[in-house]
Amino acid sequence: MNFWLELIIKLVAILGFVLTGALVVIYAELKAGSHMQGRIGPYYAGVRWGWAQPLADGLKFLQKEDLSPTGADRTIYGLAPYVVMMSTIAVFVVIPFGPDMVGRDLDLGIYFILAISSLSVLGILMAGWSSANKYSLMGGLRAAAQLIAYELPLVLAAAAVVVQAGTMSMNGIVLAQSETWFTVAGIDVAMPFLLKGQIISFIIFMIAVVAELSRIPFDMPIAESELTMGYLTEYSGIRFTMFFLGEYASMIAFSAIAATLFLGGYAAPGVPDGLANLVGPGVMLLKIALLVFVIIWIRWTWPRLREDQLQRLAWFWLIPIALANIAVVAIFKVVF
Amino acid sequence: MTDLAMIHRSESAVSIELQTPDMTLNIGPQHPSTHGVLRLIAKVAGERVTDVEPVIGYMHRGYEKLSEVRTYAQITTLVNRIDWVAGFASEVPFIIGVEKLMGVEAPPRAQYIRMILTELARMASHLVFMSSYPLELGATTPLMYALREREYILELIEEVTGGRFHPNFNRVGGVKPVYGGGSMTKKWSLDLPEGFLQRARDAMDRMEQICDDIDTLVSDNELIKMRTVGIGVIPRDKALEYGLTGPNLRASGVAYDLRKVENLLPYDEIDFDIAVRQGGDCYDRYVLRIEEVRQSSRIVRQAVDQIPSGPLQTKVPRVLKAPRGQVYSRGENPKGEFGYHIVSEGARMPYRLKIRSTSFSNLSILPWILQDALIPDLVAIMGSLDFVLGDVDR
Amino acid sequence: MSDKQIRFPFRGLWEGMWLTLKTMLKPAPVTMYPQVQEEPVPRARGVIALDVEACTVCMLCARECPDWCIYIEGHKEEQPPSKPGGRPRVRATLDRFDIDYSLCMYCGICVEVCPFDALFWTPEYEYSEPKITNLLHNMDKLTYWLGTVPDQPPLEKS
Amino acid sequence: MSDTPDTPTTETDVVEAAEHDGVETGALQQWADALVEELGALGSTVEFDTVRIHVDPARWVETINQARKKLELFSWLSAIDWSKDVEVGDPVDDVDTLEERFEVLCRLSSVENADGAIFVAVIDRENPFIDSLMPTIGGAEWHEREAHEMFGIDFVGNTNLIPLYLPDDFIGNPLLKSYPLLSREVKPWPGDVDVEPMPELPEIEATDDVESDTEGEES
Repeated sequence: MNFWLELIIKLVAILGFVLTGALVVIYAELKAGSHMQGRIGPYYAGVRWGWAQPLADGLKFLQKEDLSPTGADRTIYGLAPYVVMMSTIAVFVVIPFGPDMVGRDLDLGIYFILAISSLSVLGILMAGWSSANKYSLMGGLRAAAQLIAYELPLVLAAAAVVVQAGTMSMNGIVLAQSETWFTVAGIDVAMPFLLKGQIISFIIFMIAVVAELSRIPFDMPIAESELTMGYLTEYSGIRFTMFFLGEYASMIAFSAIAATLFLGGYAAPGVPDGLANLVGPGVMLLKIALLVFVIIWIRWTWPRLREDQLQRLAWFWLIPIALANIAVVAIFKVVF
Repeated sequence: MTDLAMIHRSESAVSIELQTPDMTLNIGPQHPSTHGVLRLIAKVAGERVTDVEPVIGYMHRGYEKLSEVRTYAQITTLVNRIDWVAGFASEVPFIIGVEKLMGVEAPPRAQYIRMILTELARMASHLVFMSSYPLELGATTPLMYALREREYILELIEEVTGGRFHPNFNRVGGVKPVYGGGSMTKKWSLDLPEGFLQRARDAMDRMEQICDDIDTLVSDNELIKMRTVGIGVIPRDKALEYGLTGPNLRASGVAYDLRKVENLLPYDEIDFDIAVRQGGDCYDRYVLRIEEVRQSSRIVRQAVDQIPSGPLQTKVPRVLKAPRGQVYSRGENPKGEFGYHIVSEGARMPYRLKIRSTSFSNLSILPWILQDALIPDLVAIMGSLDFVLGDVDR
Repeated sequence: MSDKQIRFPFRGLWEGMWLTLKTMLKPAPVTMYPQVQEEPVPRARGVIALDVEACTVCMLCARECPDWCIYIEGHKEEQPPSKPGGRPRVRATLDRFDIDYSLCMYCGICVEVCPFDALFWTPEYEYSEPKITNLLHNMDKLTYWLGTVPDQPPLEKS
Repeated sequence: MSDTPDTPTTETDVVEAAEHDGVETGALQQWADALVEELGALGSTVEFDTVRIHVDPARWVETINQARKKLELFSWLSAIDWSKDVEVGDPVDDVDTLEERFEVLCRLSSVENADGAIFVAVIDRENPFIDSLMPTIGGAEWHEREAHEMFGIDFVGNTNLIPLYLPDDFIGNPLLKSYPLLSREVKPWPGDVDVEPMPELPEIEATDDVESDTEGEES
């Protein structure tokens, strides 16, 4: 296939998936959240169940005046949302939705993901600094401290999986999970890493993901009741939309990574190899939806931690446990 | 606490070294966690508040001045707007003060109706607290649960008085007995509507259920405990010095409840406990209010069962002129001691009315208690004091 | 309440999540307002209705109003004597009866003091206006509300 | 508190202050007298279950601090303006003999029982000042600031006497009796309008006329 044609197709597919996916997740959050609170949520937009509410919101944001404060550093202020958005979209390049349905199957897939996703810290710091608002600045600093602190457990938890899988390629990790682990009564049983002793890594990874996403219980950077909206305080209109979409897109992205690392990715039991490319995306989406729902569920149930408690959790608990976990996994890998 | 103190010491050492000036952070008057229009001018060193100056008065309506040009009947409509989440509870002390001046006493049925409605107002107020406090700590869902249940309480109040927030149902010598003053409307009694007592019992079931739910969702939550236990401790002597009353005082280990102390309403015929906790921190103030809702529902259940029959109002003159004298009348508002010092010069209007509003005193401890708090704790402490800006500013 | 018994670690977190999940699966207790209208209680102080026939322009309501939001003007008319040969009687007639609902505190003192059954509460509530001046209800509007005055509901037997 | 709640009273009568239950008031009076003696105060007034202890303004802080050993809860602090020049509301009955003064009031109450007293210090209206309670009772700061801006009373020793409720550039002391209530000045009283009398008929007092006429109609 023509290189450029392939590139354009993949680009459009990824962009389309990210944007529609983000809208769907926004709708899911609106609906699930309101039902958890005993409300109905969006109801009028679209004809039924308010399905068009995210679209309507998007349109509303587009029409809104794009304000920037007098003291703001305009260039950086304008650039920040796109940096965040870009780092999120770039993650999707290496996430496999089927044996061949992947933007580019890099050998260093998971490494690339962890590297590129931490770029969003830069965008958030830019936003916090350039807004010329004390709340934004404090939000930005909190975000920087938090994201850096939780980058470590995230990487370490992923490293444990990499050690077990023996590869950094995302596709390779999926394949490692669809290998036969043991055979019972003539049936080959394949297990995802979650059930192959990586439960601790999974929990650490998910905690770190929620922290990376700045969602409750780790939403101190935007802590509405403390810092009004943190680094988002001054943003409005299309730029706010970018942050907003970025947040939900990265929710999908991190859920996709977690699904790939721990839940077996696009692989499902009983699917013949020939159909893997066809069924794979559906299986993957289901797994993503499950994780996204858990993240939404937590957000509508739990309160927020405090900044110092969050740091203490990361440095005193998650990182030592993750390191010990890697050691244990490595020992098992060598021994068995 | 020791960890925090340690962090603080190291932080201040750093700031001396680097000569970083403190930042002035203006919180409010439009801020999500200041409950309206409270403004705090905070000096912050990083996340730590070194000094805070509350600015109030954005909602000052001058009720003390307005009362001087209004008759006693007209003032009743003002006083339930001071603490609007528990309007009925602030009406009662005022009207009893005027009754004391005039030497009349409400008939037993009116007193029981007052007591039931006061307790309903207390529950409504505490439900607002139970909903808004977790919100300040970041949990959004208890808000909806508690406000949903509050609707049943407000409906009960509205059913009897005609107003959800501003009942204006107390009259000198009892409660509002009839619909109007005309020959026809005079016959329309405003006694409890049919089925009210049963609906009150049903609502009490719901109250106990929501207390359990909020316990499950909030009080037992480890994150909430991490955020509130040991935070914002008010010792007993400081609480008394700053005039803290109500749940805020009782959380500091002082079993002082005007329902037991003053005999404005027939609380002595009811069996209930004063909720007291010893810690004086945010968590105790929070949990104590849930316990108070349970006690209130006990009171309502008993009052509904043993409400006597009889008239709603004693005979009082049509033109209310209180004799000369000064009376201080206070009652247990959901937030604490709510008092009125009425100075009467024998006219239809008081010469001076001093309103001792609860939240004003409760909030005056803010500069003391917020010293060296972290910004997230600032929000947690402020919310745990449970103030209403209308009550602060009057 | 924190109970004394040994608790499973983080039990509070999971119990809370279980509660929100249960709530999510239950139908939401919501009244869909514009389509479904909630019935206000009969005593609700929604809006004040005026019976022009009963009003005698005695000004009591305007004088007792704490907010001074009732404006009344009237004049006197001579009426034929009720008995032939009797003295011609004078009857006061309303020219203007306005209630400014942007000032009104909904305290109901005017209804209470009216000695001639001319003012009534009705539980109607849908009269918000985009312009504040339109909240001044004149005699026609106040008379219109008269049709919505509910009957006295039955009382609790005591 | 009334001894005879069901005694019918005529509608226009002003009810006189009912006689208090002799025993109860007596006990309260005794308690107040004991407190006066203990604190060395000037005297006491007990009416309507309310105890007022009159305090020498020079010994204001000393007395309050001494009383706080027994009555621990600082409840509130405010003032009353006794003035001949009354712009709002009704003036006092005997305006001519009224001694113009400020009364500074401070209420303390016990947290064990219902005991409580209002401490009253009379200060000069022309040059109002009194010692501040702020150094010993932190909670007095806001109350004193309020009294300062509302009455113009100077609290000597309060280091933070800036306006609490009012804007910084506000002129005047709103709770003084001589301070007009603007909302009542700018608008005429709607109740002032009388129904115009019929030109042919002799002038009669308007309101009475209306009432008596309609009552005649009813019968």
